[in-house]
Amino acid sequence: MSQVLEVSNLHKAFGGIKAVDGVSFSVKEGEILGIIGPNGCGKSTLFNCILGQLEPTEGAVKLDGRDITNMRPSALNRLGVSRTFQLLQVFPELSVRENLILAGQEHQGSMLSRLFGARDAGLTDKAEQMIGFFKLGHLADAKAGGLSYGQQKLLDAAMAFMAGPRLVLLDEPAGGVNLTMLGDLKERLRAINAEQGATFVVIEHNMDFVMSLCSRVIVLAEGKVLAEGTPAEVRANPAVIEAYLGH
Amino acid sequence: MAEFTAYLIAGIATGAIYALAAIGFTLVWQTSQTINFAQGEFVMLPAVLVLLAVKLFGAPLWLGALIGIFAFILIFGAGFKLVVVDPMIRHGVLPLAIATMALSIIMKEGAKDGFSAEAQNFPSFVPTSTIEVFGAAISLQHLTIIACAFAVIGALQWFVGGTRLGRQMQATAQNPTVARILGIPVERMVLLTFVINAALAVVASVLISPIYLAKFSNGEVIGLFAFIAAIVGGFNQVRGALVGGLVVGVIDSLAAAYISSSYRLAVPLVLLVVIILLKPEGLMGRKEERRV
Amino acid sequence: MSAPATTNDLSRPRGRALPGLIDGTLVTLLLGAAILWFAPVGMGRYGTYVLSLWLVMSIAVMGLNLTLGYAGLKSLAQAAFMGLGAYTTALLTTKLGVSWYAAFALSGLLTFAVGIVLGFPALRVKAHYLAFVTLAFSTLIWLILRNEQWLTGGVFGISNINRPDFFGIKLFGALEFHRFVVAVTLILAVAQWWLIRSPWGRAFTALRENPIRAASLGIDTRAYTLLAFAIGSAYAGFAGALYAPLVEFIDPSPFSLSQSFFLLLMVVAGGAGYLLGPFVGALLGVVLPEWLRFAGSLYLIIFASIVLLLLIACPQGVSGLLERGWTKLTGRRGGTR
Amino acid sequence: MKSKLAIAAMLAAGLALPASAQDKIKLVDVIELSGAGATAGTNFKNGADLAVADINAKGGILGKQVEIVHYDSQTNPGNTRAAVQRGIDEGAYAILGPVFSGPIAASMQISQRAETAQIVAGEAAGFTKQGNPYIFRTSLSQAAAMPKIAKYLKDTVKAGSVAVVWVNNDFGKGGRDAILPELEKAGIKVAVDVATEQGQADFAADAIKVKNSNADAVFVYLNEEESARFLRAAKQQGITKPMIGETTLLGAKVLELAGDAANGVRGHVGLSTDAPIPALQEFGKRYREKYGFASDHNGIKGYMAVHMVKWATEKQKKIDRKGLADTLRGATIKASEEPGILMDTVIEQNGDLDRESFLAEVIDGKQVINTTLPRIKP
Repeated sequence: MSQVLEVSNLHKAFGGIKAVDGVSFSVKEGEILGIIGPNGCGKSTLFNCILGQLEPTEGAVKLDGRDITNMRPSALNRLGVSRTFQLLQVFPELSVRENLILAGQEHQGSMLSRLFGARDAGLTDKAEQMIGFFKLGHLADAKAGGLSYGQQKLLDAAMAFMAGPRLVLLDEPAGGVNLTMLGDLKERLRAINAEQGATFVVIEHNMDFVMSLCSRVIVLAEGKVLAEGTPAEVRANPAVIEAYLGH
Repeated sequence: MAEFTAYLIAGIATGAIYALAAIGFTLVWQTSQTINFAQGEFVMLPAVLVLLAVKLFGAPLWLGALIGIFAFILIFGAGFKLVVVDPMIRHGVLPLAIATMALSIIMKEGAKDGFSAEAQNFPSFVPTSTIEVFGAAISLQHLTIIACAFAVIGALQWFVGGTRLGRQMQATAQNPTVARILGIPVERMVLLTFVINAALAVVASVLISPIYLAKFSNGEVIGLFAFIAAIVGGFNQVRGALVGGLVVGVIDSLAAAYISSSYRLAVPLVLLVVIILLKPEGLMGRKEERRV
Repeated sequence: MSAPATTNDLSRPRGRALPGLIDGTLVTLLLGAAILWFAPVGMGRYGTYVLSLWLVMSIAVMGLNLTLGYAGLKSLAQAAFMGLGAYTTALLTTKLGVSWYAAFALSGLLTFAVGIVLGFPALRVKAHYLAFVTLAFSTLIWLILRNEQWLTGGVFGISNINRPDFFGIKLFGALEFHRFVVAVTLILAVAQWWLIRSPWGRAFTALRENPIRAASLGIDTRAYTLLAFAIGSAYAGFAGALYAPLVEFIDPSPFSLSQSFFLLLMVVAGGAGYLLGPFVGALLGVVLPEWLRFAGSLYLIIFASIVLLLLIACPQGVSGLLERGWTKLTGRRGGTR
Repeated sequence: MKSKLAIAAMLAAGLALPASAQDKIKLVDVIELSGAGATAGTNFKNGADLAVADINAKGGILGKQVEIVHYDSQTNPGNTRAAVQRGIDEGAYAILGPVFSGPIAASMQISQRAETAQIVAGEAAGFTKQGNPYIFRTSLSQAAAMPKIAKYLKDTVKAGSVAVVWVNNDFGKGGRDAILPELEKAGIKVAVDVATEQGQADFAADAIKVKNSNADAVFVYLNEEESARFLRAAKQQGITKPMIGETTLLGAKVLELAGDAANGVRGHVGLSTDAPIPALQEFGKRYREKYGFASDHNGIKGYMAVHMVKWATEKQKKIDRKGLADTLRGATIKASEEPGILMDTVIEQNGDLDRESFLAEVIDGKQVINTTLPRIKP
């Protein structure tokens, strides 16, 4: 299997503080990679550096062998990289359907066709499909801001899949979601992984969620990779127990 | 050379005025991340209120000054914060910035209709005599303004860095959420900033008005130049106001001397654009990280 | 650390409940145009003139509404763009004898292009730098209009600007020209209505509400922001192209920085992010002073106080108030926060 | 949204005009009450109000009371046009104002089309040259005043070179464009030509520039506050050359604001409440009593404008709008016939005025008139 994402020797410093300190890893096609670590270990900063949200101090990021370091987030998305955010990021004033259409529209046609063409950019069917898939059917016309937290979280995830991405980076998808919905979410992610062959990188606090979803896990501590392996290997690693699981 | 010195000194004197007015921009920016488009009017109004108090109550000047200054700090320091900023800040910074535009019209037109459409003399607390510096004339009034601008910035830096209250205020400015967790009375700190801003406006007004005269429309010019000064110096640093003010003052003076005088006003504006292109955070400003 | 979402709450997009080609807004626009077509009959020249002036200002405010209300950008140069349009049209028609229609198109094109050139470097840095750059631009344009007397007539302005023909019909009279203004305004309003409900409009809303999330969904925030600003500026150019023949005289004063501020206040007063908001805002800014003539110069204080109170009580402006009232009245509730 | 319908209804109601009272003579004063011209406009408005009060106290014009309404032009051409149109639609007998030439240029066709006299306070040379028979001045135009200044500079001041300081608006630019050819004709060199901004607060650099030019005299053509600020800056920079001005520079407001710095200022004065004419002084006194500050020349213009209407109406013995303009055109109004005109005034065919003017000097903070200049065409 080929490498979808390669991160090599990534550094990010804020003033004197090294938030990410020489992280390297790679993600194979179709893999679900989990990244865990205690609060402030640099997980989110790492994501933001990969995704062009922050400028890395040093290091390189490659997508399918192509250098994407410092590429703008919107350009990156159009290459098939999608993401969610740690905090909820839906557009509260748009309906669920509009949110989904928005998430896919930039992958349809040209700027001009988006101005003069169909209002839904031909995405209504796809959006309905996604709404059904994430079990939001009864809420299609409701404003996203009025949904429950868990529903918004599902919508947030659904938006990340609208454009049929190659690589999806999920930042704490399980945070604040109740148990029933958590099961739903996991199941949906697995299904997409299996059906579309999409590759995932998941940052998560919820250990059970990560351990049961991911095929491989990386543990970060103080901006460095502490351990790497299957969930079982990581669970057994004494350094990890010391740094993180021990708490 | 003597000619150049004369322009330079005149520019520094003017620049100190802009600096004094620009400090408020940086203060309000730091606490509420908004631009106070009424800053020029904040500097215009205290002098007008003082004269109004003298006129209305027939009070002697010192009493009029007390009434006017007190009323101003109450209304435009505390009142501004409580009535305008507080209910609006939860809607984001854009409405607040626009609200200050509305406020500037109210202050300006209020001063015109409530006081006078004409310029008025404002008494100087400093002798109006001039002295020679390097062969150039400079008035004691201007020297006082320069001294005050430095003193105010120095005092603010000391206050923010060297006192408990000041550090609390700075913590609030940098991160209100964390400040609140640390037990800092955030609301009171923000209020304090606005009161300081109003008090500084009073200082600027009392020093500037004897030279510029008290007139309702003065805020437009002072506000524009102070705004340019704040951007050039760096919006997120109090000392940026001083540097920006002096730079803009000197450049303006030299532009009047050596560039077509009908395009004099264009020179500071071009400087502003160049700064934005080359060093957007301003000469003294801190670079702000892109946030996620 | 502030929340990642830009908490710009100035505006809420209108409910998008009606999916078809025709919606309430469009019907209102058409109906309004029909009313305004006949309204001035028996109103006298003054009333007609004020109505025309209102519509012309509405076009400029409509443009700024796109920039501010939909894309969340502060432009302090809308009046300057209007001046560019007005002077372009006045100079082309009076000095070169170009037809008004060509001049109108060129005014829009020029202001669009200048918007791109101006917005590009500013938006490269940060959205609020656009306010700084447009402030400088606004004053620079004003200086050029005033100083370059050989071209612009300087402080003495350009007088005797002709009104256009419409297929041979002369539009010299107040009523004829008013109807022409109504038609042009309707076309521009419908164009904006189309724009707002296209995917572009959705993207504008997205980048106002949360630019970072929008970018992560592939929305080229820089391009859309720039386009919103440039199109908004082009509307000011169009407004200027109508303003010149309406007043038949232009000088630099109506295109100064303070007028740009005034236009911003009109956007907010009417309701930023509402398609019909600009008409209400311009009504407050242009027609209200005429009603308040008895109050002398106090009307400015009254206008500014209205804006301030609206911002404190209902940042969505008059349109927001009306919508709130409508919601209360009908008991219907959208899924608002 | 139903609001649009409601708005249209409101519009129709709000913009419909009140029936004008036929028993009164209605004057509409379109004047700068806000914006850049607010100071001048306020003076003009006060002067006009004072005149109306005086006239009504004495029984009005032809037995009818005079009603005056003031519409703010906002110093904006578009709004001025609206206001003048409104005045015309309301059946104004005459339009008074505005002061600034931009607003005048934008609105004068309206009163021309309605064949209604518009009596303005502008001094710029241009607008009486367009062949509009309904426009009238209330003061000398710059084209009339500037030759007098040039002559004064040459004969009395004996200046070989002059620094010209002017404000870059229609007033200042017009004056500057009018005086430069006159200076050239008089053989006076322009040592430095300094443009300043309206509302400019700081004149230090300009004063240094003037000082360095080593001109024999300085001609200052600025609005009131700016004049005062410049005089103070000039004094600070130690400029000792004679300061020469036209009307504004020697105005009461400038003297009040400039204090010591105004002493020694000399020049030509078109209208002044300090002129050696009792009627003008009396007007100045009453104006100050009523409004609490001294009137500048615009206050006098407002007072005169209303009295021009009174004189012409009584002359034609009827209330005839078109006739008013016809009567005013080419008329000579003597103060002995109409005391309210304050000074003998000749109105030319194009609306320009000709009348006596003064040479004055500021001594101890007071304007002292030392010469009365005759009319241009005696």
